[in-house]
Amino acid sequence: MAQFLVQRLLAAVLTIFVTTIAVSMLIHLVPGDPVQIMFAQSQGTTPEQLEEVRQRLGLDQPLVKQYIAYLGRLLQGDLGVTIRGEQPVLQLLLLRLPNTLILAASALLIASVIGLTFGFIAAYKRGSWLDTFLMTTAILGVSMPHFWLGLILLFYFAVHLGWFPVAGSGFPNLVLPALTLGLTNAAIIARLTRSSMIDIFDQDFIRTAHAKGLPRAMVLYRHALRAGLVPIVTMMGLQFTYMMGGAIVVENVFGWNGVGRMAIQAIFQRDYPLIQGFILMFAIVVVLVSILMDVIYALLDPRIRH
Amino acid sequence: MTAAPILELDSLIKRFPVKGRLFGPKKTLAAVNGVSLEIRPGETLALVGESGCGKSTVGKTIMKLHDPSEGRILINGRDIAPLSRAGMKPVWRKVQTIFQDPFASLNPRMTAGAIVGEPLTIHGLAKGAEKDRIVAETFRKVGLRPDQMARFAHEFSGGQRQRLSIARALVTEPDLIVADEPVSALDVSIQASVINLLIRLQKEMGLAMLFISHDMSVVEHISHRVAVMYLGRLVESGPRAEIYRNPQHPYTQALLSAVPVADPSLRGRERIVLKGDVPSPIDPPSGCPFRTRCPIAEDVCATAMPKTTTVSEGHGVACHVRARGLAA
Amino acid sequence: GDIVWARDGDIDSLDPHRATSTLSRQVWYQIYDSLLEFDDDGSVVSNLAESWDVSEDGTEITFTLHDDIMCHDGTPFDADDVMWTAERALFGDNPSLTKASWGNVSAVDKIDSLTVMFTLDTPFGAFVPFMADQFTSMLCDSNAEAADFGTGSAIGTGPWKFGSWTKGSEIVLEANADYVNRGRPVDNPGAPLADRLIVRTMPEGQTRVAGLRTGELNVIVPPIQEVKSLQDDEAVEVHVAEGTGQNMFLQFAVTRPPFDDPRARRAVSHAIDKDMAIQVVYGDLVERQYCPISRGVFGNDPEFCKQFDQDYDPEKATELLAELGYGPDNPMEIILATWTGDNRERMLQMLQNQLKQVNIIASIEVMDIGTLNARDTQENNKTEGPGYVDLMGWTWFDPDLLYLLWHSPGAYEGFHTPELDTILEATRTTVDPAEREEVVKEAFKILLEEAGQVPIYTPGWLWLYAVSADTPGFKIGPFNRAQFGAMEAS
Amino acid sequence: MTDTATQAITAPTPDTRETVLSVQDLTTEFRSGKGSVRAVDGVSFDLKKGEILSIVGESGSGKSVTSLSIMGLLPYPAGHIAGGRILFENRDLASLSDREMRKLRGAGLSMIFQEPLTSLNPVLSIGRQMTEGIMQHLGLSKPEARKRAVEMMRRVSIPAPEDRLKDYPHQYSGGMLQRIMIAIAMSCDPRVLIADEPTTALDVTIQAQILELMKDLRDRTGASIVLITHDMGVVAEMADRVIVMYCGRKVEEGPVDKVFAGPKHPYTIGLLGALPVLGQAGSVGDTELAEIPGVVPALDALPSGCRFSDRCRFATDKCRAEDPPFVESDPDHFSACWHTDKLEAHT
Amino acid sequence: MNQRVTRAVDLATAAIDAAPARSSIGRRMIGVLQAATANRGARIGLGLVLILIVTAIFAPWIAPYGADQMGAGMSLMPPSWDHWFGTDEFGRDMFSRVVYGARLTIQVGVIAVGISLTIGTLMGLVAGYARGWTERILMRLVDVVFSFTETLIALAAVAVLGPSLTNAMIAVGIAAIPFYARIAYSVTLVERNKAYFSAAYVAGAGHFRLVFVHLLPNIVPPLIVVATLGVSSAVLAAAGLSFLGLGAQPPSPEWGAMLSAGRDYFTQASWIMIYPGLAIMITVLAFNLLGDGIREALDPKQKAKR
Ligand SMILES: Nc1ncnc2c1ncn2[C@@H]1O[C@H](COP(=O)(O)OP(=O)(O)OP(=O)(O)O)[C@@H](O)[C@H]1O
Ligand SMILES: Nc1ncnc2c1ncn2[C@@H]1O[C@H](COP(=O)(O)OP(=O)(O)OP(=O)(O)O)[C@@H](O)[C@H]1O
Ligand SMILES: [Mg+2]
Ligand SMILES: [Mg+2]
Repeated sequence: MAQFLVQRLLAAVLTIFVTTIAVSMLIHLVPGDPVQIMFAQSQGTTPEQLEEVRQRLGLDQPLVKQYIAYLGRLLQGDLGVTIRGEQPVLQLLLLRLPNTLILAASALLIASVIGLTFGFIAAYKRGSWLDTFLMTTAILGVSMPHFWLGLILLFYFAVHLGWFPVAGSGFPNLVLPALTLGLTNAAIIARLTRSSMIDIFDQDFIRTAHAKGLPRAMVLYRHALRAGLVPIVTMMGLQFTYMMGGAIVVENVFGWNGVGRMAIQAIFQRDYPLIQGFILMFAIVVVLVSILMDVIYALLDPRIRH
Repeated sequence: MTAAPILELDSLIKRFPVKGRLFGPKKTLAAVNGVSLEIRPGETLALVGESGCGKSTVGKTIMKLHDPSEGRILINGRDIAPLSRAGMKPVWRKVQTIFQDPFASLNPRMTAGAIVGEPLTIHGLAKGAEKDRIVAETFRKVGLRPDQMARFAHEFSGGQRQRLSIARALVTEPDLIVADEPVSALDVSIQASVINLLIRLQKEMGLAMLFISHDMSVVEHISHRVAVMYLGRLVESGPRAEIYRNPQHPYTQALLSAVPVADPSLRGRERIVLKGDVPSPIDPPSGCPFRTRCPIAEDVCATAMPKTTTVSEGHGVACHVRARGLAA
Repeated sequence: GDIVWARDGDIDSLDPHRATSTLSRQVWYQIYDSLLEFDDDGSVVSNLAESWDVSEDGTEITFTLHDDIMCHDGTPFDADDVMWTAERALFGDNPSLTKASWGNVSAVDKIDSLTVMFTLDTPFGAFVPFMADQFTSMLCDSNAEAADFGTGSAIGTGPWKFGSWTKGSEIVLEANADYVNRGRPVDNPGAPLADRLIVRTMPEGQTRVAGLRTGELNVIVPPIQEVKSLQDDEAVEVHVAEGTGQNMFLQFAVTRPPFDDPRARRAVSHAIDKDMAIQVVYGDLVERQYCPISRGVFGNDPEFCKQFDQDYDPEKATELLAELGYGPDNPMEIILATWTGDNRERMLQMLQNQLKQVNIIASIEVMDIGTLNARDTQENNKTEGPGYVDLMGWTWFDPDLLYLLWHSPGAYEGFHTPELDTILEATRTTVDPAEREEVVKEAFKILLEEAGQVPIYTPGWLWLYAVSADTPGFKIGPFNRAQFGAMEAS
Repeated sequence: MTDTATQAITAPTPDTRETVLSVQDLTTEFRSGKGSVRAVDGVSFDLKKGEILSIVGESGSGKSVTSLSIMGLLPYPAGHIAGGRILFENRDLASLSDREMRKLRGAGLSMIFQEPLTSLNPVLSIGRQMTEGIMQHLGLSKPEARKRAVEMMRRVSIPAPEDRLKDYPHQYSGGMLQRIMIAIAMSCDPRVLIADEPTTALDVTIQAQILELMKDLRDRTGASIVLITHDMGVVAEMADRVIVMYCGRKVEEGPVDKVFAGPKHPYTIGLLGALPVLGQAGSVGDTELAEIPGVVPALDALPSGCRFSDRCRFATDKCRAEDPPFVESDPDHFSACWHTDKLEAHT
Repeated sequence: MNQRVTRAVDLATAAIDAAPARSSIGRRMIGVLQAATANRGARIGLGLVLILIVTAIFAPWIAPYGADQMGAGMSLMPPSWDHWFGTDEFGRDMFSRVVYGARLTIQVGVIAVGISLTIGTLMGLVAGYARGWTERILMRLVDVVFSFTETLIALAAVAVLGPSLTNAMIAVGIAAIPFYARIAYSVTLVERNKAYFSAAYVAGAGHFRLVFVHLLPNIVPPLIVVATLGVSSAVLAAAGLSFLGLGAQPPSPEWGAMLSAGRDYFTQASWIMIYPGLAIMITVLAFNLLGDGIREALDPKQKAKR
């Protein structure tokens, strides 16, 4: 297990390392002069100022040197400052990251509870009308663009019915975005749960459990669910990263003050230091989550634990 | 049987790297650990042993599907161990192979004719009508109808697929065929016909064959000589009659005695039932690999690897205890 | 009580030297004062400076401060603060982003504790009004001690004290109880009536409207689509900013056919029914614009400009096009570009429709502003390709804008003539207002006659305010300066 | 470390022993896309106390479906029993409720499967999987159940059983797992053990161990065993009585020595002839193995009449037209063939 | 999505071989489709996809008005006999715009999936065939990129290239490359371990023959099944980008962009937002149903269950 984790950690470090390279080179892929593009919206910037920024970003240096300098700054926790407003990027990101995490986590909670329950029921009742109903709903859910669902929920529940406040960042404001993200993902989880539970139900060891004469509930929960949990947890890990991706969109629909909303603004404003910081931070979060999932996975699966 | 051997293995070793500890020493698994044997033209040598003992690895290494770690592989007297892919090409023409799984061994996207004819194309042996003629002839040889050439593999039954594999192996007129459990995936009734076919072809074409199997009954039926493997090593080899009538190695004896015989009247016979399981080839026991399950093991078996002793003409056994008995 | 003001975006910085966005400027205006102010007519009046004096040659400008101004932290505001601000903006190691707009300031000198003198290398007509702009907001020198000035602290002299800034979400400003209004065009001589002003970021227009209706919000930037219904709503007052300093115009890639020929440019101008397009897209919320600079900006004179522009006249357009060899069988194909947002793409769709009437086939490209800026310059450097027209917008409080745009090489390396260059240089060096107005108008004439710049409307962004009727007292000053001083809280 | 065992054929004296399991005219169907197929068609047999009954047949002949039907473990909802009765100790299993059936399974009626590795839950410890059935059926407390589990493990020769309880299936070898499976199946003293190809996945030397163990258990507990296999050798070694199945039908049944000595169905003859038998080979190429032409037909494309008719060298028009009845052609020896008389000469 | 698809691959690989078609891969795929249409969901999906394609091809004949034709009706007219889906703020006929939007959607699906399928397949194939360093570097890279989630990669790509529909298609295509590469890789590994590959190898076949005659034809069909599901993700992702303003720009009748523009009118003219959203959902649903149906048709286990 320790070895398994060390391997995962090494892979994670590698991932982050490659990300830093990609991120630091990102700006060079921009067609045209990135500095000019960044300042296109500011009026009255002088060529000297642009030159100054170019120097500050190290764009006048050879690529390798740029990267080493970038890495050096990173290690000191310096992600640079934004183009618009010259604010420290790290601070801006850290300020909003909790919001995004809260949103993604609540959505994951909603999605898991609904998805696991419905998926399990559908698998157990496979072939029945209930299964058909649940899975039809689920495929509709999977096909529903979440920005659209979000808009409809927003306009209907917040604007039209006024059940939820439209502004602010408290718990009531979390409800709709978390639901939006949670519901579409619940559909995905339900489908995955169903198919992996069906796989489990078809396994030889379930037949063995029945052959032992165990009560149905014991077969279902101790044997099937316990074994099904392993693939489902892996899937949830992936789901969380999808949630983070989905959060970017949903945050923009609901004006939730997370990193996603900031990222989109940064893209519009061509604020490359902020975009770079965002990508790096996002990658790190994803990597951390996947390590966490690996740990849980290892704890759940004796084949890895030993 | 005095002709020069067509295939000769000389202390063949094949090790696979295994995922060990991250920072620990690199581990290897010796799937084949010093196997020497030879096959002469027109002879079928059976390689038997239980699952995981390294039979297939021997076969694949001969085909250069694996590169040998140590030792020599002589085909018609020439060592192919160091040959590159290009260098192997002419060798492959003369050495062909048949695999176990009748479903996986044929490309599902190619017609039967194309599959059988492909070696001809690759080796530039025939083209166009000439090729079709040869392929058709080969089809007939293995008991398929030439009109089935345009069909795809999935349209054949398991036994027919195995015949296609055989046809593909025969089309370049090889001298040696390595057959890796060619019948073990087949039902009994189909198995019989493939065995019959192999025996017939081998006789008619004077082929040499390395027949890999775990089924002692089938092996008795088909082979001239038998080599018994255990945990990557040969423990006994010799002419068929010798191995079956006069097995020397305790493992060979146990193996033969464990085979259920389809004759209820033989039920009363004495059987040797081995205790325990085959050890892992990653951590093989010291000395004789069989000693952990051996009914006659002695102290010396834990310290030294037994050398092969000749029992009689062409019959060798690797066992400390038997060697002593034979010397006495 | 609180006033809650919801906008679609956040500020970039609290530091006026570190950002340029309108969203930021609006907030700075609440925290900081400038030396001078604009009155309701857009004329420069005194503010922190009780008087100012321009030397004969226009190169030395002296400001005399009121002697009783207090910073938010309780320290007095005097010449040192002005010096600190100006030196930081102009001569520090990281000067203001808008340094160029200050003109060629060669020195700033403290004459005494209440008098400061700016020395310019060359006379700069826009300098005085610039001293009323938010870019020259006066910062207190006690900001020097704060490590997080601009991001987490801000000390000024304005009616609202900085409280807190939750980035991306809200800024809390507290009423400056000691405030004395010395120049702001608002009907309150002292401290604001409300206790706090909360500036919220709410990107979705519909939710802002909903918030206003539920009373959660007091002032919002409404989506244009909702203005009509808000205007009809008794409980809401809609304020439309007038002198915003913003103007939207067409400009052309003039370095290659067809728009290297003024006739082609005029044809486009004649072909479009600007009033109608404005009406469809914005209703009566924006003003038709006739001059190259916005209404309310020094020099703007619609009657003057109308003499030289090309009004809607499709026949004339067809004629001009025919002269150039275009017609129904040989339609002119052009690209019509603008940047995203504020219904501009809808505007283009109207123009596209109108151009089609005179057989100009326009394809619309909407991109982000950064790309658009780069694209414009690029188009002017291309010698091949279809004609290129861009609906562009700039905001400035002074005709000096024309210099930035059209003095060669120009902001986009586009339209310029030697004659125009000379006139634009004169607009900078002429200090006497009457004389300056003359030269500015000369520049107008060239730009309009040559159709180098085709003005369309004065509009832009964040120039509409919907205010709930139970919190009266809101006002918009010129150049889109929201005044909350006389506004009552709910 | 030696263990040589000698067995005498426990010559069964049939008829006198009581019948523990009686399958009568069992018909099992599977619903599929286009209708349903009959995987088991009218199979009957009686299992006596202490008897080892072997069911043989090639892949797809319905052996597993028969055993799953008995256990009530047919894949739901596709498979279902379409006819016949199954009596266990004179109780009709069809009349039992789900709960009663569960009480019976693992206690009176146990089963082990072909793949030991996949038949155990990979995420639960061996100990847990052993004790849960014991606790369930024998009502023992956890420590008592553990004791029983350890004892059972000892009985199937697992070394150091106390230590190995906490291990997981992947830490065991295939042979050991199959022994664990047997231990689990036997832990509540079942009267009937159904073993569906228990050694097919194992090596011969391991197979010998397992078969040995099963015989030993039968001798000690007197349980009856239904041993399903496709290996005639295993049948010859183990069974008292044998049933040969082909395409869901029983084609032959009889005491093992009679069937091997004088098979009464061409299919059985074919199977025996096709099998190379150890010690009976001449020199290479001398004796051809008997081939059964053709392949096992699909269940939805069965030939009319006798199901073996299209592969049978004795087949006549009658065979192709009419289904032969299952008759006793010899005392206690049954088969379904129109031409039993002609077969004699060919065995 | 992930596991669902990996499973699809397994099944597809296994079952396409068994599909009842005679010769070419194309005909074999048709065979698969035939098998799939035994499944009700797949029939509906296929029907909807065909409708979409027909709509796209014959848009000018189907749409009563031009996509950009203003004043086709009065602005913001509710759905009526003349304007089935109502009109937008310019009086453009929403029905016509939705119909023309089908073209863009097809384009998005084809181009985005084309990019990821082609590049991904080649990467996976090369890595799986070459082994050694090539394999390790390629797949490590794929793993790294894969862990970022598609949204982030697409955002990064748009951030560099700038917002436009073309760039969004490219971004979505690039973002999905690792996904296809992984699948292609794992299928290649499976295929190259099959005996037919070894047989060709020991017949002396060269690299080209091994890769293009033996491996490629065997890995493409399962990937095409996966790509069917991939179209739905691509359409959804591209619409999402357009919705955020990072993809198609007005007046393009791209559905996501229409939604984005329509949301300002939601309270007054909800139809502007409803229909494009429905169109996206139905399209995604169609490909999901079709993909699922094919997968299920290929799954012998699932078949037995029904
Ligand atoms: N490519 C490989 N990499 C690592 N280990 C391998 C590889 N191929 C075989 N082995 C290991 O080598 C040993 C011998 O395997 P091999 O396939 O030769 O056995 P075998 O005698 O053919 O067994 P079987 O009867 O099951 O086919 C086994 O332990 C196997 O796990
Ligand atoms: N779940 C199922 N759905 C549909 N048909 C099935 C199912 N299980 C078994 N069958 C069919 O029932 C027939 C008998 O299958 P069964 O598993 O009993 O054969 P078997 O004799 O045990 O073969 P093997 O030796 O391969 O285990 C086969 O033709 C099979 O196709
Ligand atoms: Mg093998
Ligand atoms: Mg079976």
